[in-house]
Amino acid sequence: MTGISSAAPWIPLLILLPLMAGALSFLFGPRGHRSLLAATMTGIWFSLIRLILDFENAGLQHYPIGGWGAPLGIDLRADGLSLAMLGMTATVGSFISLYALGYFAGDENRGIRFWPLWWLLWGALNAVFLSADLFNLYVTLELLSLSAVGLVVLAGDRDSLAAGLRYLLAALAGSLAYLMGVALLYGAYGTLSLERMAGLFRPEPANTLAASLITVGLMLKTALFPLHFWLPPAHGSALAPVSALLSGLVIKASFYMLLRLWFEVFPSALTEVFTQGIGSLGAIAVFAGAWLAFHQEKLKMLIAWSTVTQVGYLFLTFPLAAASSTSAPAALSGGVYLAVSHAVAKAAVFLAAGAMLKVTDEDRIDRLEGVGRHLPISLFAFAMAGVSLMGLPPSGGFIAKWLLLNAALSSGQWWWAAVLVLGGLASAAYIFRVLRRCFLPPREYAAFHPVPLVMPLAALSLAGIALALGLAAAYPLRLLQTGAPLLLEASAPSTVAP
Amino acid sequence: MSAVYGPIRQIAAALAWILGIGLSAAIVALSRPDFGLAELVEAHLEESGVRHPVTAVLLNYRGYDTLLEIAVLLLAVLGILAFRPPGPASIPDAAPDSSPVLAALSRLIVPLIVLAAGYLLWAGAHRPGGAFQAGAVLAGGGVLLRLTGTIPSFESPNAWLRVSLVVGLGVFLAVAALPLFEGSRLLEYRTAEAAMVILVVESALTVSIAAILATAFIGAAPPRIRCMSPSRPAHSAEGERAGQS
Amino acid sequence: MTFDDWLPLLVVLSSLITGLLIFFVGEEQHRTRSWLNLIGAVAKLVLVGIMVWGVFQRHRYETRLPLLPDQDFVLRADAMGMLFVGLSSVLWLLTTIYAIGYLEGSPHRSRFFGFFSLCVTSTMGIALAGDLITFIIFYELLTLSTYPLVVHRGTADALRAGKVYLQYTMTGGALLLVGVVWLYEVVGSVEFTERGVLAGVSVVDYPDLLAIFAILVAGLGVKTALVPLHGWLPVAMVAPAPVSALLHAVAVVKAGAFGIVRIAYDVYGVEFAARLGVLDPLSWVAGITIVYGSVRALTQDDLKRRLAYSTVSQVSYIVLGIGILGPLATIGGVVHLVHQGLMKITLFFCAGDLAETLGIHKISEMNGVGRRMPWSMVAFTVAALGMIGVPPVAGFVTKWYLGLGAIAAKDYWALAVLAVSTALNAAYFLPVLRRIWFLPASGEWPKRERDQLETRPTLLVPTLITALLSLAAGLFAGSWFSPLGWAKLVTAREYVS
Amino acid sequence: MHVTVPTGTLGGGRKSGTVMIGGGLIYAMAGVVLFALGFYGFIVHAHLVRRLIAFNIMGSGVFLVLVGLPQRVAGTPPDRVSEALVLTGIVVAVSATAFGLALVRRLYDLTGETRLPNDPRPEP
Repeated sequence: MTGISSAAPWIPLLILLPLMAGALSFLFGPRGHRSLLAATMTGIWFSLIRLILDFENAGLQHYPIGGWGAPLGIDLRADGLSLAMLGMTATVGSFISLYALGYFAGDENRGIRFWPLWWLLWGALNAVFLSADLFNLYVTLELLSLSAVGLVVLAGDRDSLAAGLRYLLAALAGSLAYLMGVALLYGAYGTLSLERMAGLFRPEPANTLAASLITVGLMLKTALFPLHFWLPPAHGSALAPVSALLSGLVIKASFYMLLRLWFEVFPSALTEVFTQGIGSLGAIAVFAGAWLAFHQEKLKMLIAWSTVTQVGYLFLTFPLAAASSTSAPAALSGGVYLAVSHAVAKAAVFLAAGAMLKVTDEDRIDRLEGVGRHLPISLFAFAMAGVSLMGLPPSGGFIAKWLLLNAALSSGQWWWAAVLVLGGLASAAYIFRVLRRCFLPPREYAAFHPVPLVMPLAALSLAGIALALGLAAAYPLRLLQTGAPLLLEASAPSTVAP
Repeated sequence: MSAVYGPIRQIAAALAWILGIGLSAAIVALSRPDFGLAELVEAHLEESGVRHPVTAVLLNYRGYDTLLEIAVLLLAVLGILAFRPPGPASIPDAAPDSSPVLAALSRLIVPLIVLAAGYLLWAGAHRPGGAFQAGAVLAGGGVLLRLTGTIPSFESPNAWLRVSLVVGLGVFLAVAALPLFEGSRLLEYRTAEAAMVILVVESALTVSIAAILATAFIGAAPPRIRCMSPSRPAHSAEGERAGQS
Repeated sequence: MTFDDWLPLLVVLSSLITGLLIFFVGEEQHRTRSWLNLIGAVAKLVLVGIMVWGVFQRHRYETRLPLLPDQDFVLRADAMGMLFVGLSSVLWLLTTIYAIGYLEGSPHRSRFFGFFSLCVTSTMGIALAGDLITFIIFYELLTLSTYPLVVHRGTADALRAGKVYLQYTMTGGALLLVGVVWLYEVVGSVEFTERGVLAGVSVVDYPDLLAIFAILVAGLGVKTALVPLHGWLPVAMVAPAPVSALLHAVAVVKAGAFGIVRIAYDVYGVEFAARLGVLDPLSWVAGITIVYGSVRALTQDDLKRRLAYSTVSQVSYIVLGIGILGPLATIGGVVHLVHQGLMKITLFFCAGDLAETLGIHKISEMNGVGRRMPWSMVAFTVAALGMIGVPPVAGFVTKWYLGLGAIAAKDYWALAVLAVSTALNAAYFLPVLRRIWFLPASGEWPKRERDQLETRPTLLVPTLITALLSLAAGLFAGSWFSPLGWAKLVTAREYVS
Repeated sequence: MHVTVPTGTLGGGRKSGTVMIGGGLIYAMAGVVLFALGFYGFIVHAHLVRRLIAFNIMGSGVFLVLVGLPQRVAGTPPDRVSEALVLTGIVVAVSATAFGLALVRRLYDLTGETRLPNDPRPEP
């Protein structure tokens, strides 16, 4: 395995800082949480940038915690994929934090409960993306799920409570399936380190069972059809900033683990049946999700269902990447880039919708006539982010679709190309269903509460980034492909499906 | 309803059987590791700072897991506090059972509980025991005192409670981060300091674990939920919806 | 990076920045908005002027930015692109002036002019795109930025039209995307090059390239309004007049036609395309569209709808020029990019004048309007005669070269198509002219005093200018700076001589 | 409360010759059974407390497998790592259960229901 064993503090700081912030914000409540936010965000960005620089110089970064090193200790590790995910988290997280400052301005009571949970969730995400240990990944996943559920029930009404419980049960079941798989693998190979496991893993039936348990558990957490039932209520009933980070970031963690495990640890177990099957589930999710999104009455439920479709897209990565060694790099870059652009765009959409809801108290789509006159910025952000969700240029979503289409056609799998293209049209249908209402002559709203400017601006900035990802894709993609064991592994013939 | 449901039951049963049989077959067929961590654990026990191997794994080799795990524990309480209805408790907090016998007994038993917890904590270094056991026992004492009404319920945790809830995570984070300042790695203790460091961490953890478990018990039940009249749910639900926007 | 490397980007940005600024201009600050618009348009005109002169000197302007690790975002100024860029930047200025007058007192003007500028931006990008991925980026951006203009009025009709418009154009865009990705898979990264990149490609990928060409043309054919993909065009007539003018004279239909030109000449290359045998089917489709559009135009009483069907027919002259092998036909097709633009925008301007000043929307209401609005109607007459192909108006030049090309290529059926469509053009324009000039006024129109103009100067002036331009394009066709001159230049660079 | 697994062998203490089945295997098998049972309960029950209990049964099953498998061969020394993992797992499960129970209780307070809304499953 290439790369260096790093002693630089950047990797652990990315995990310690948010956890520390969580403890402090709980300890001190509302007092000085702005300065805490400023300090922690600065720290995280500084560490991340330093880490990226180290990575560019030295490639893959290993960090043996406590100096023990795997297999006795736990290793942290940063490759291109981890960095992409960390960057995504930092970007989306920063703007959601700013948005939350405005969102909870009038609601101290929820604000003081939001921040500790959100900081721990941020820490959990960074921990997932940096961990190189199967059991440690389980702990980070639990940290993630519990903080996510805590944020869902923050709304406190019966809907969000029920949704939160549904989410909690699904997440717990998923974790146990994952842990059972890990238990089997540990029993078979006596190690928990990803890299050692990658070297040892053989696709014998027992190990394949373990891998499939792990996969099902993570599919449940990623909400891939038919295991998506928990997502729409949870993402639809939560508070706007929470929905944004659930749809944008949380589901990406388990998807990241699936990519990591299948294309680094279990590639030898990749079979045509599995990849085509999981791709078909994705395809169903794309169309069924779009259909349901189109028929929602409430704006946030529409967006939540749109997340189900986008998750479906993500899983097209598997058949495209496993099909041939030539299509693998394009497919994996495309899949990851889709995850990143969806995070940014979907967060922007939820934040914009949240602003509209807070201002007008209207959750029904057919009552949004001319909302643009009251909230031009939010509406504009919604539209811009919508472009990325439809996969139209110039946007990150388009670049991702371009790469995935390339992979599909270069591996001769035209049916996935069809899904990609038709799915884009389906998404356009439900997004324009919202946008077209805004050209109707404006109506007067019963309630009208002005919101702090930071809210629409945060949404707009994220939407702008979603579009910028479509014009400045060269650098992130190059970063993704340098020294990434995953992509290198995938482009080796070993992963060609039998 | 049941018509829809019927199949689910059979499918669940079938899946359970498949799962059970498949897994049993798997653990029999599973290849055996040509290497185990046991030797490694023993080999580095000297440097680990404790004599009990499990404690060594928990707080040194894989201390990072434990660090995240204490965060998970804290999350349970944060989550519970997240959906507690705002505003002061509607019903004055009455002790469920204030019989003098119970009160006297609890006053006698609590010191013993604390003593036992202290022993467990100290014992953890060389034999079964440690922060979690000690914390759990202490939490038991807390629950007892709550049930006898000796300690009141709370609306939102006061400063002292907050401190005891996060001290475990806080101290552990600080200890974990300290080596970074002298250029060594996260959670990398010098052998000499290890024992002391681990004791500090364990003590802080004990306090927090006790506080967290007890708070989870007390905090989950705001006083006003205690009695449950049929009319109540609807009414309180109304209040709830009004309460949140 | 020198100025030459940035010039193409600047040309695009000049309208993009204008548009973005306008979005943030308050609804009521009309003065500021108008100034921004005009400054932007003039700035673009200047930049384009520099670029045109440079390209004429075979000077090379190219902006190249990394888009993907193995793929650049390329904006390049070549003779072909200049034709489209020049047309758009001139007409943008005129249409802006026209729209400022036309929309006086109507709501959502910031939104309108913002998207209007984005629309022009995408047109510029399409014209300057140096490869297919860059082309697609702006092609789809055009779809998105024209939608708000189509539904601008916010009426039920407008929303329905917008829906139809999206259904057509987005499907087309999707097809185009598939075709382009497939092409990249077959021949690797494709950049537009004069005489075509595929000229050297062996015939191994023959069937693929055939299918790809079909997909690409189908995708582009939607915006070009090739029959049967033309359905959106007449429906989109609900948009305000300046939008119809821009959509149908410059931006959308021309983007499609221009795309087909690029594919045929700069990707496949005419010789290779001819070897593939894709040119004849293309010209047949064009021929059918020409006749069909004219026939449908005959029966329309709504003025703008008649003009729309006339557009369907006229734009296919460009495609026909591509389809017929040989430099003469190419000249005829390419030059029609400009000629049709000038004449058609004049006609739409006049339609707008009538609607704004006298509330006339139907042809049956136009009796004797020539006496009420002589200047506008003179402009209308010039453009209409041009459409029919009466010398010396620009339209004649087009048909002349197409005819010569058809003869040279021995495609006599194409000659017949030209004849039929000319007859039909006459059949649906001459009666209108007769109503205008020779029938007694019927409608009750607002009176006008002696010293007052027939309509607002902001509406009248652009109309007259475009009419004059379409006349001049015909009169001075011989000079190098005329559209014809450029078309000859382009053709000279596209054919191996 | 450390889980200390006896490593005595079923088939006599002979280290030489064929590999003896270790006691661990029994624990692992028991774990599998618990996991399957818990899974069944988790699916078929609508009552939220029952489902949380089922989750805990599944969890115990996983922990038994985790601690049992490494010692399924006679004479292997106790695997302290897996024991520590189980401890961590238990604490995580405890936290999740506490949170879940509190949620159930609050939901009951709001709706008077002990099951999720529109849940097709009847009470057994």
